[in-house]
Amino acid sequence: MSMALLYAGSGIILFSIGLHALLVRRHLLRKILAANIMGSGVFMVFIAMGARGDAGVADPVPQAMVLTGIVVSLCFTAVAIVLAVRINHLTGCTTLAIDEESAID
Amino acid sequence: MNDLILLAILLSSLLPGLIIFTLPEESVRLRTTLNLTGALLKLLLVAVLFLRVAQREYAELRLPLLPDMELVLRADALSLLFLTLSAFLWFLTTIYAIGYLEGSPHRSRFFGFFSLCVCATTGIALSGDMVTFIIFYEALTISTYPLIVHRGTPAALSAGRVYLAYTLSGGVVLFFATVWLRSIAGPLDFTSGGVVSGLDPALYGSLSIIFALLILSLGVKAALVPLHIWLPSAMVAPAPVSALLHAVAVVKAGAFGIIRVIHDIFGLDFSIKLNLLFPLALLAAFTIIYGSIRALSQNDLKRRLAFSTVSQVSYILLGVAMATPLATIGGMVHLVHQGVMKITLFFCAGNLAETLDIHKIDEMDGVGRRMPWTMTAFTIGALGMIGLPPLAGFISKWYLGLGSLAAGQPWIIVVLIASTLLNAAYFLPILHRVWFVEPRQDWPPSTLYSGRETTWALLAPPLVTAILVILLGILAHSVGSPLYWVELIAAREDGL
Amino acid sequence: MSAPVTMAILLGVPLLPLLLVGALAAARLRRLALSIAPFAALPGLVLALLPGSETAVAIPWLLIGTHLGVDDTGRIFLLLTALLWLAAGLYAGGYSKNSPQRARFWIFFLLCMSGNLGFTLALDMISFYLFFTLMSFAAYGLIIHDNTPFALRAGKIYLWLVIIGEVLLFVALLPAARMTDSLLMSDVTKALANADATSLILGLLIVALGIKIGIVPLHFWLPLAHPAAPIPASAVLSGAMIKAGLLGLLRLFPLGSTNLPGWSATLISLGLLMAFFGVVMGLLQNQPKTLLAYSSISQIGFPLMAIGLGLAAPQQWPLLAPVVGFYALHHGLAKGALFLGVGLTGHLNTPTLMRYVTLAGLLLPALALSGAPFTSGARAKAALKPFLELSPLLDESLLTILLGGAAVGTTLLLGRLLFLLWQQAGDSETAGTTGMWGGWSLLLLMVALVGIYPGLLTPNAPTAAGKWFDALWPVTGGALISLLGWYSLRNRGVNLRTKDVDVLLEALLRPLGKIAAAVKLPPAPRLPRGARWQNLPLLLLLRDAEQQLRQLRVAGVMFILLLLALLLL
Amino acid sequence: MTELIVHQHWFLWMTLLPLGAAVATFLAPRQARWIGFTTALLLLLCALLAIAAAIISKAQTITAGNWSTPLGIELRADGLALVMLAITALVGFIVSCYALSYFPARGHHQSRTHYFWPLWLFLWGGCNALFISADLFNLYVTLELVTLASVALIALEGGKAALAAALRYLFIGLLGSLAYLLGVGILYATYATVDIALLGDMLSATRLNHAAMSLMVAGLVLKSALFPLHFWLPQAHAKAPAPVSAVLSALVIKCAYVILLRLWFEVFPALETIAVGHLLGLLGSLAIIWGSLMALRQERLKLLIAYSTVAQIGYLFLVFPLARSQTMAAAWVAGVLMMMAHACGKAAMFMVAGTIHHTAGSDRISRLAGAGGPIGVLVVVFTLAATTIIGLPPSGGFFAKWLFINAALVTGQWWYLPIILSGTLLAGAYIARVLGWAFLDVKRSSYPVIPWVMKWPPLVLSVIALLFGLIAFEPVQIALIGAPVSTGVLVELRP
Repeated sequence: MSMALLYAGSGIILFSIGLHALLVRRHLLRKILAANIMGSGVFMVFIAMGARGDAGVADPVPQAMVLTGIVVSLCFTAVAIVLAVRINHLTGCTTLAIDEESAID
Repeated sequence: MNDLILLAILLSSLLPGLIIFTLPEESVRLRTTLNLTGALLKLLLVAVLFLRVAQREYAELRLPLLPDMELVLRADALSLLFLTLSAFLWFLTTIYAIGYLEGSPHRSRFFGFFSLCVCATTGIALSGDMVTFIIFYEALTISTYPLIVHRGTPAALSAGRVYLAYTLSGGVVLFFATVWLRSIAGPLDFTSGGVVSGLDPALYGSLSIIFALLILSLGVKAALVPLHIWLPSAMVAPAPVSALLHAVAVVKAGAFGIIRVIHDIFGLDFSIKLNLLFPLALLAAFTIIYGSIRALSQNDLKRRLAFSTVSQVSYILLGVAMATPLATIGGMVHLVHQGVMKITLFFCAGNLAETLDIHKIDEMDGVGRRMPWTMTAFTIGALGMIGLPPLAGFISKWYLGLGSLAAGQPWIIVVLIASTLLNAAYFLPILHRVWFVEPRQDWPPSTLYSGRETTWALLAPPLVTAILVILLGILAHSVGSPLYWVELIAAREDGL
Repeated sequence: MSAPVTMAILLGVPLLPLLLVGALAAARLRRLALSIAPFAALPGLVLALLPGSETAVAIPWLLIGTHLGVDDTGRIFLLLTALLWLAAGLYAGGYSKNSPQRARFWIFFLLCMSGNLGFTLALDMISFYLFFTLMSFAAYGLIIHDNTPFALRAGKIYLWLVIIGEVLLFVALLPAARMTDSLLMSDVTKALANADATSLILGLLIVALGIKIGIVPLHFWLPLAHPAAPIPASAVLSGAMIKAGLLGLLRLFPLGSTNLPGWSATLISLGLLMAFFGVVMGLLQNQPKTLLAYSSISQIGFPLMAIGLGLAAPQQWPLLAPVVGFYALHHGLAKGALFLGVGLTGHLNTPTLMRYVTLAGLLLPALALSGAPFTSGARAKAALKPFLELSPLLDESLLTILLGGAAVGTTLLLGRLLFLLWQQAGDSETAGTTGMWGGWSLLLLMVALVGIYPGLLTPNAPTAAGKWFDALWPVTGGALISLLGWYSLRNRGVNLRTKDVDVLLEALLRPLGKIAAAVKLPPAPRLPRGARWQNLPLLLLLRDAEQQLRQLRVAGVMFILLLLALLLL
Repeated sequence: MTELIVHQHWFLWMTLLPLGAAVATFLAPRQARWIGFTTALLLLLCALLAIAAAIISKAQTITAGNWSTPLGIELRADGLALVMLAITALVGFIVSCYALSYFPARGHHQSRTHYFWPLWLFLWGGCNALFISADLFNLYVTLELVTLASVALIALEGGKAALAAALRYLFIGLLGSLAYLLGVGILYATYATVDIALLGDMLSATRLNHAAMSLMVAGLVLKSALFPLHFWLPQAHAKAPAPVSAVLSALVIKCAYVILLRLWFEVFPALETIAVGHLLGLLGSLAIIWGSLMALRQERLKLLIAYSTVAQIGYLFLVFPLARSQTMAAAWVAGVLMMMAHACGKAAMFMVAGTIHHTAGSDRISRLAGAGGPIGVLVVVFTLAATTIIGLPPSGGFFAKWLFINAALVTGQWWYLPIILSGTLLAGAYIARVLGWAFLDVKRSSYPVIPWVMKWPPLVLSVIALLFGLIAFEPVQIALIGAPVSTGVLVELRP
């Protein structure tokens, strides 16, 4: 059980690290990576959930979920990278800065 | 089943309006036909309903809105009073507007919204409970705005803004007060004797607050001082709009609502028990005087008329607030009489503006020679406003006076006197100018082939209403006259 | 007569002039209408002379329930009114032939006529008030018809007094109507006899109607309005319309039913005051018509006094009422004749027979007014005399002397009138038309007739002729004085200047007007223009805040804060 | 016949059909337009049939891929799901019509046309799936589908601003959904199920559950752009093509909100959530005021509308504090009404803005000056749609506000009254600004003629938005089928 908690705990930590990076890092690639790290954190928590019940027999459901989750995050990463590349093509820079400074009206 | 007539009455102005929106600007004939058929049809339906209700046979129509909330259309004597007025005057005003806006832009838009307004007004007249009333009341607010800003000038737009600011705020307060009342008292059907009288005395405090909120919010449209600001500035609208909406529809909607609230929601006896009416009487009295005084100093004819409206509409409220049968009769009958008289005046003002481009009073010297018929109508309307017999205004005043004595509030007579004098002071000089002062420049001669002073479309409506002003007074006691009708209402409601 | 017929006739009397007004408005019918208009008062005359004493009819659908009719009081006033309007109409037919605003004059003339005739028929308060109003407002059009500054000023003052009178009458009628649920004036008088609000109502009535009658100090519009109006108009104004006020008193005062010494004293003293005030002021005038107006004020004092006597002795009223009526008739006819005559004085300096005819025509009503023997005036005075002892105020002998004095004054006044007319004959307009002569002679004839056979027109008129020298001395006295005066002043034109209450009032009101003008009302508050909204400081502040929020990391911080908040809650 | 209607699982078709069509349009871009349109038509039909079925029989559930819960995917069409399906179908159909001429078949924007249809149908399928899915993980997946599709749609415009907005939206979406997913995980750890109904029964008030709730709520709040986390919305909605912004504002936002609604009323009623409710209520109130004020000062129509969305979302979050024991139904129904009314109104408004942008080249409000003639009808549409935004009768917004105020009065939370009322007035103000421009009488260079599909479908939608209050009875009745609330809708205050 403590093992599970360890996993879960590290998962939470990964999540926080990812969150921090997602918010603080300006470079788009870093942001994307950060998002992935967050995802992995969550997935780790799920994996930890799997270690429930009686000895050794892992609960299949969380694993199914994690699989699905991985697929989803894969799609997201793909789209994000495409967008980032497009932005880079158009503006030459690798941040969202332009948009943030642009006036609302 | 035959209560669908209520729906038909609404549709008779809604559908033409909607169709007209889609019409191109050029198709004048079709548009005119639509307008007139709609107006005539409505008049017809209203007549049918009138006869039915005259035989104590009420029509009612209920549609579910939400769980335990309904849309209630009901035709009782009071609603018929307002309904007939607006239906009839709409017919005249439509004719007038067709003549007035000849060749001006955006006519489809104008007539579309015009019809929507009338639909809303009839809805107000027919609404059988507070929810329905609010629905149509707000609909009126919105559909009036385009008519006020119709000219599209900056002045018109800012007037429209003022109008919206006032009416929307009023509407919000009304909305809030109604929800509050609904959550205290349950369904708010208009039932004579009121629906709240049975409530726990612990609630009387909040009931008084709700009453005040309702009156104030409705008072915005009824142009109670100091909520009247929008009315004079809304005079930038074209004459037919000022005529129908600011002599009949909008201000009357407010007054009518107040009557409903006092008689059919709170109930006369209950309002007296909580003595809610005296403050209203005071406010109305103040408005009467204030409006007249302001009217004195206006040089723009329509603004003077607007201020006169401010003061005249409060006669209705004063009568209702005195809460004696006679006074109520006076007030309610003034609902009709004031409408007819004021619309006459606005028609004439419009004729001057349209035919001779006269807007200011000091331009009116001797115009009676150029436009005798128009000015005769104007004179009748003005004298009626002052309250001279045998014109309509006198009847209302007479009953108000009697009512104030019956209510043991003679001070109201002083108010009546003062307002009569003030009315004289701001109308008679106009009449003097019109008839007895030599014209400064000679007017452009009539361009009409017949040499008539102006087109029939512009001339007929004021003449009709002017004649009506006389008849309403002279035939006050004959069957079917507003007075007769109102006496029925009073007899029924207050066990007179 | 069957009811419908009666109704038709009773309605027809006031309606005919109105119909003619309508006809005048329509260009096509104007010529026809103008030719009929002078005779518009004939139906009234016919109705007045019809046999059969009391005709009344109720018309419930009209107004709030109307009652029209002719009773003994009404009949004599109807007679007078119809006669005067007929004469004036004939006269005006000629007079207004070549005036510019001819149609306008006739419209107001007819409106006023309708009001005045209807007024005498009205038996309920509403129609009473209605015709009173119609008459009063229409008269405005007649007064300012000439559009001279003088006329306009007169009209303005008149109009204000009318409106005030209207309002007060309205206020007086309201409680009256409230006391008795009927609108019939006969019922109201009964109720007034013993009501707590009586004195208030009576006071209001006296002021409201007093304005018409010209009770001092409400009289000041008369000397302005009568001269201002065209001659036929002023004839009816002071002949008939003043009497309307009188009729109002007769209709609404609780006469013959209760004893009100206080009010009686008031009326008597007012009457006396008017009698002398009118004379004195009149003597100071240079304008014949102004002078005549003042004479009207003084003359109307006597019937007012009579009413006062009646209030003191209800049981005597049945006898007194005809006297009042007769007085009104006599004065109306005579005064009307004089006014019309003024318009024909052009003939006084034409060395023809006409000159003497005119002079005679002016003398006859003058003598009648001053109560010379064998004239209507003498009969009226004689009829009044026996009732003087009823007065609660002064004792009979004193009153008799006072009346005598008033009579002397009147004679003097009329003497001065003739003098003025003679003097100004040169510059007054020239020969009158047949219409004018017709109207005038009609009235003269009537004056003579009423003097000789008082019962001819009015069945129950007082026939007591009185002792002839009682009537003679004041006249001769007055005549002598005036002759002396004339002789002494014949070769220097007297130019007197007078002020009346109106000047005083205007002086009082002027500062008020200034104050009213000075009061500036606050302008309506304006809302901020929508275009400017987005630059309100608050919104600019928000704009910057929004910019901050849009930073991804600020947003992230917000998100974490929210998360923490949720966790901690 | 009725048998057929009842026993068909229409809502299932409503998820499969668009997904299939998405693939089809992707494979056959030339036919994309008519395939898309037919699908939209069919979906509308299905929605009607589904409602008919629901009226006849009560809520229905099926499990896909015959695994039983917890392993299987359970789909459930309760009242809420049905009305959301219906409103989505309606708005979607109108938007599809509009898109037909907004994305022309040929021209240099052809590629946009080709990408729009698959993405849009994909999004539509995602929404429908989300509405009917009955377990938390499923909700996560469908939500992600929706987010992904919307990101792509935002980027459709292709400009850098659009791309940036899209990417930002993607990050936000990811953050939000991951937070949500974490919460799901925690719940699963304790109860070994993610089925909403089961959880609702088992759940007890523990710190851990509370933590899970916090994570999920926070994530969903972020996705539904509640103040102060609304920062991504205006750009995303304003930069996207008009039909897309319409869909985003009308539907996508609502997806996250619907999940929140389900969590609050079906999963977490056991928790002590009064304080959380107050927090959400506070943020909602701030959103109302903030959004309205920002809208008041916008120069561009689309931004104005977007900010008005921010304000309207604020109203939606008033549900949570106002839903107390006896006002449960009042608040819930108010929320649902608000969602539906806002969907219709906002979609219509965005389409108007799009048309103006399309024809006048810019969506500056001043472009409306003297809008007579060809774009007069646009003004009418805008006005009608605005009635529900302002909350004027007889629109749905009006009755929603009615219920809110009623609930606030009954639960004695009077401080929401000034918020709601002033929100109404502010809305009136910013709408009036637009109308003021529209009625200004200036000689203008005439517009190019507007294709009728860009005029009339929005008109229909706006008319529905206006009259929604009058026809609201049936939808509310349907929404109440199998709803987690049982009290009367209109509550009375008794001392």
